[in-house]
Amino acid sequence: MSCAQDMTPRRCLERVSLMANERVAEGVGLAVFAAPGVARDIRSGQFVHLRIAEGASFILRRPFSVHRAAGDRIEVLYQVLGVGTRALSLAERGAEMDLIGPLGTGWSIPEGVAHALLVCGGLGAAPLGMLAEELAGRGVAVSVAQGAPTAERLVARELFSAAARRHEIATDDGSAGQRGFVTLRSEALMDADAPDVVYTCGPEPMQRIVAAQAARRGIACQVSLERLMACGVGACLSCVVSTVHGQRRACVDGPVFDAAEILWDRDESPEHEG
Amino acid sequence: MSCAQDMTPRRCLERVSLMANERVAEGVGLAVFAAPGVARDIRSGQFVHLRIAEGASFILRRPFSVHRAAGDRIEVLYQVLGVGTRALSLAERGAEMDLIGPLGTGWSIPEGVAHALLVCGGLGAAPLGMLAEELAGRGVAVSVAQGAPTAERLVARELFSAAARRHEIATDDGSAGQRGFVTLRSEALMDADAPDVVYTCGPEPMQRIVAAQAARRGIACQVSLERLMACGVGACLSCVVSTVHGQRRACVDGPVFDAAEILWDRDESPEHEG
Amino acid sequence: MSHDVDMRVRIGSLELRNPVMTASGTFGSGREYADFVDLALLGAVVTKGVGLEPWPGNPAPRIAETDSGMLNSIGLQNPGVEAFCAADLAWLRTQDVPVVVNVIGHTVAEYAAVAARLSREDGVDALEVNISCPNVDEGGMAFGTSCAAAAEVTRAVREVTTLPVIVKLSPNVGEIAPIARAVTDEGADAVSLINTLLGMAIDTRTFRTVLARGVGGLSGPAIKPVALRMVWEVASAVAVPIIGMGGIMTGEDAAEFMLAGASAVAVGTANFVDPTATTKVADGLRRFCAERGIAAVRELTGAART
Amino acid sequence: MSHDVDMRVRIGSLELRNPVMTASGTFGSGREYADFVDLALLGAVVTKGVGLEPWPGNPAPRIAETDSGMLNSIGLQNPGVEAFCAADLAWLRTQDVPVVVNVIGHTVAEYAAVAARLSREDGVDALEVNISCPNVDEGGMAFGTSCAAAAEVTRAVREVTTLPVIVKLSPNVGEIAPIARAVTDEGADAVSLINTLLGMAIDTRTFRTVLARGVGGLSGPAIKPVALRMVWEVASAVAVPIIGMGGIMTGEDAAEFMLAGASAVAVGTANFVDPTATTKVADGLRRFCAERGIAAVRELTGAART
Ligand SMILES: Cc1cc2nc3c(=O)[nH]c(=O)nc-3n(C[C@H](O)[C@H](O)[C@H](O)COP(=O)(O)OP(=O)(O)OC[C@H]3O[C@@H](n4cnc5c(N)ncnc54)[C@H](O)[C@@H]3O)c2cc1C
Ligand SMILES: Cc1cc2nc3c(=O)[nH]c(=O)nc-3n(C[C@H](O)[C@H](O)[C@H](O)COP(=O)(O)OP(=O)(O)OC[C@H]3O[C@@H](n4cnc5c(N)ncnc54)[C@H](O)[C@@H]3O)c2cc1C
Ligand SMILES: Cc1cc2nc3c(=O)[nH]c(=O)nc-3n(C[C@H](O)[C@H](O)[C@H](O)COP(=O)(O)O)c2cc1C
Ligand SMILES: Cc1cc2nc3c(=O)[nH]c(=O)nc-3n(C[C@H](O)[C@H](O)[C@H](O)COP(=O)(O)O)c2cc1C
Ligand code: FES
Ligand code: FES
Repeated sequence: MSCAQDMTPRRCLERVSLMANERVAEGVGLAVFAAPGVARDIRSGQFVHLRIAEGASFILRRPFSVHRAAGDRIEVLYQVLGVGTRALSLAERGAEMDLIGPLGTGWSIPEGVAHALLVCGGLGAAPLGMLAEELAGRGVAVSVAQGAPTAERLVARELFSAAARRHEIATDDGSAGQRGFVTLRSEALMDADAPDVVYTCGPEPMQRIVAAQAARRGIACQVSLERLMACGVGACLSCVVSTVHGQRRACVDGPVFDAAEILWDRDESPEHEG
Repeated sequence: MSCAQDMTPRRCLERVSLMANERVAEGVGLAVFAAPGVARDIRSGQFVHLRIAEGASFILRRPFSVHRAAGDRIEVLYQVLGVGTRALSLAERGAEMDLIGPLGTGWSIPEGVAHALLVCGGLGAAPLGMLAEELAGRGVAVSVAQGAPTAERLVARELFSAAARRHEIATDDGSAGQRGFVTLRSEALMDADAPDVVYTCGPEPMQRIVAAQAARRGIACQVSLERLMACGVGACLSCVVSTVHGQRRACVDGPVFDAAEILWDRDESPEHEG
Repeated sequence: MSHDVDMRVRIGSLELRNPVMTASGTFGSGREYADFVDLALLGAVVTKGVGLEPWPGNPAPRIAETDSGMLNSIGLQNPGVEAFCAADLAWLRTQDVPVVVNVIGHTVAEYAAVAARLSREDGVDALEVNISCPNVDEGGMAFGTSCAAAAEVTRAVREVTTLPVIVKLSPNVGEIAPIARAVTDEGADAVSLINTLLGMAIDTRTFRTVLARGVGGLSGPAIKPVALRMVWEVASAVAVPIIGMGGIMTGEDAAEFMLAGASAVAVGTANFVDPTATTKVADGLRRFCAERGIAAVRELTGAART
Repeated sequence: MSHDVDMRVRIGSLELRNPVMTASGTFGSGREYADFVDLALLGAVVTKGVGLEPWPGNPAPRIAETDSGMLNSIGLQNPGVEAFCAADLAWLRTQDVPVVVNVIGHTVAEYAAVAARLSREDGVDALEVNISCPNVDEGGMAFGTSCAAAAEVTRAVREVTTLPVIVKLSPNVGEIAPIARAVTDEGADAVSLINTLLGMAIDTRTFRTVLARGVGGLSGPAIKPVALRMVWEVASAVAVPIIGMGGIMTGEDAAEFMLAGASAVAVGTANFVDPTATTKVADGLRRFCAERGIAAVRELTGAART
């Protein structure tokens, strides 16, 4: 680990080993890494940049939010999409990898928040895990609106149920919770709970709707955006997000942004399906 | 397995699984594969073209002689040199790979052979294993001259000792057998035993000397040459050997050649160290 | 395959069963792979380069492995057109597959002579004029890197044959579109691209180039992005069909080339990785279409947008 | 390290502690990597491209992964030379490392203006004139693919600065040696190569190019063979030092480039793979020499033979 300890959280390159790796939902795995450096310093909403395989024909790292951190361990909740996440899903206990972290801005918890609403779609649940526990630990009332295509693809249900006072679910096919989009539940919860702040992560079109719902009610809203990333540390300018302040880098100026700053639809986010 | 059985040995692409893989000498491993198709058809001196890893940054197959074949299994004796053999050395029991085989000409055993001399240097022992057992099984008197840098790098000692009437060893440092080159032993054995045929495999300069020793005595000599190979099936012309008949392909016209046909020193063999 | 996909494509007057051909020099004359591949399942077999007289090729080592690719400097070793007709072509004629012969020459006159000779034979369905081999000093790439020379070779071949003429282009140029225009202006029925990129590797143990000749041609997945870009550029420059190649390993790769503008594709280095690569690519391409409800594979050609 | 290896190399009047530099655009201004790398261990930091005014760069997506490589179409996003001097350069001045600024322009006059402006600043040790970016429509590669334009830019920069001038060459040319000669004839003190190869990738789900701009620049191990070949060609064409780059991941890769003719090397894409790549390459190169009893790393330069 080439991580200096002379100042507050610096990013380090940390050799980590896989302690557990299991399927937790349809096409979703949970990887637990022994990563003492990052586990100590990470804040909710930050991410790590993981090198899944050496000697493979794919060379770039993959960014993953830290879902939870406890002791010297971090948990990563990942969806199996392409060559990298497939390789991760096949990695076995004891496998060694390395990662860079903690990276990015993380969620900010404004002073005096009494009630927070977390809105997640699909794997958007990943970066909201630590936040839910942290808010609950601070005595903030937490509501969660969670969406997924079907019940089998809901993740982190127990975590949210334990941390939240209200945990409402929407699925596209109605196999759990309300049938329909999670934005129906988020809107209802904004009206019901009048939260001080809304945190959201998920497909960008969903985040945009949630941001608009919050804006209409004058509620502060933070979004977490995904971009293709090469360096993860602010050097390569591959991960830009169009904002009212110009092009910002999702890896260092984000991934968490104040929703009011985002110029939606200027960029293509990686989930787009044309 | 896409191997047709309508005619005598066709080459097939066979999915194989690793049954055992262990270090047997310094820098040398022995891999045992369940490979029923190849195990059935292989003849001594032939080789297989192994795809060690999928998704790796190296893409070509690696050629390996079949050291022994028994039942549905084949044994490959390999020296750890570069990225491919390193990956092979890390593969665990149960790993799946695929190979093409049986490939190449194999050793030929002339009618009426009573006494054969096998001369091997280093991993040149690999393709001579099956041959030694086959000759012994046919009642041919077998002598083996075996060389290596040190005792720790001698391979297949037991196999040769069991199959051969005489098994003489030379090591560069004298840590086993005579100190010096194996070509001292091969010359002595040619004179002592007057073999009908000499089979040799090892570094090309050594094979050349052995071929000359045999030629001077009028003894038939077969050599097994290594070349860099892409296709392994005769299509790409990367593996050419300069012979009195022109350029021949080591993968289909060889790797075993009549020593008298070889134009030595026209080509660079892959072991060259400049 | 549940959906039925029309896999036929046309390259000039040549109708292919499916768009998957072999790349010259990587499949011998087809015979070498006959244990692994039912040739009747291929769009066409493209032979290795055939010259007027035998060519000896380059000294060994002739290949080197590189990350996601390989270098070769085979140097167009071949037995000459007479031996080719007597052996390889005679065998290929017995097979149920269109045959494209890759034509090489040291001079324009040699290209024409080989083309003329082949045009008199049965069982040759098209000629691929190779003006892009980076592995020989005279002949080969020199003809493919200038518009004038490329045009001259094409004209000379066109004059002596009525077979479809495919000209194989070199990627070792600043701009490939002008070369493509130059050869189609002279009557090329199609262009194929890319041949290999000039590259080299050095053995850090010996301080010598890995290839005896020094430089060689880079092929395999490493070059796919360059090949796709060139197919895309040529597709917007000429109207004739394009045969795309460079690093194709899967049906999806083939689809990428067709989307970029190719009407057919060729599989090269992948044969060395998997001797059944050609038919796997063809199957994969069919599946690609079937899964998307695409009725005819030719609909893919040029369908990509920025 | 048991043996002591003299790692110093000279690029014109510039003396470097060791031959390992950063490749422009892949290391920010060095600050972004300061958590991982002690900059004092590097030969030099080469900054991202700096223009006269701010450049917005290209729309996203700006990168795509390919086999053993990646495509980028960042498009030279930069805040302009004034902001660069005020922020990045001010910070870099406080660091114990030579600074090379990568200079870009839409016009010859802009290149000259940026060069002149930077020459008035403390803490700039050399200029790298980028005539080879494939990711912008005007400026960039257009200057690097014709001898006349390359010469003109070099001359204009040469006239306004006494700093060492390094010209960064494009691989997207038929022959690179003439371009190298053209810029050294105009007084370039060194050349650096290669910039990225033009490539593209297509998303087979969406039928759209992965990069918003369509094409982009290919970098990483995939292009190393092409880069080595071009360094080899340029080394036999010009007498000035060469800074070699393209896919360097390890000290051995760096040694390959030096053996092919480079006096120094730059590490680009590898930084993304491993943020400590630069120092690992420098350590590896030192070890490479030590293990072979090579007293000075500069002995490697041009030592390869066929
Ligand atoms: C800050 C951040 C946090 C993330 N957190 C999580 C998480 O906690 N759990 C999770 O499952 N996923 C997360 N993602 C998305 C995750 O990085 C991608 O799913 C993953 O990189 C896909 O890799 P692949 O090799 O399987 O896919 P491929 O499609 O084979 O990857 C090809 C290239 O595209 C990039 N890429 C592909 N999809 C995405 C994407 N959606 N976002 C960014 N890059 C992408 C890859 O990194 C790679 O460079 C996060 C992304 C970002 C930017
Ligand atoms: C017919 C034949 C039979 C062989 N039998 C054996 C055997 O039984 N046991 C054994 O240990 N080795 C054998 N070899 C050599 C073996 O193929 C190489 O050691 C192996 O390919 C090295 O791969 P690598 O990835 O570790 O080395 P790398 O140097 O990383 O390989 C790079 C490239 O060079 C090729 N290469 C490197 N060294 C050799 C070599 N000596 N011969 C041929 N190609 C080489 C590789 O195949 C690959 O294409 C045989 C070679 C041939 C041609
Ligand atoms: C070993 C080898 C030999 C080749 N020989 C020829 C040839 O004789 N004629 C030709 O036009 N192209 C030849 N090529 C180029 C291929 O046909 C093809 O254009 C190139 O390899 C790119 O495709 P790939 O990446 O799928 O291999 C050869 C390529 C290789 C690897
Ligand atoms: C993301 C990215 C941005 C780049 N930006 C620049 C640039 O601003 N100026 C420049 O001269 N080269 C730029 N390059 C090219 C690199 O400096 C280098 O020439 C090329 O990437 C090859 O080296 P590599 O394979 O080690 O990355 C960039 C490359 C990448 C990958
Ligand atoms: S990923 Fe490189 S700047 Fe964000
Ligand atoms: S390896 Fe291809 S012909 Fe021998």
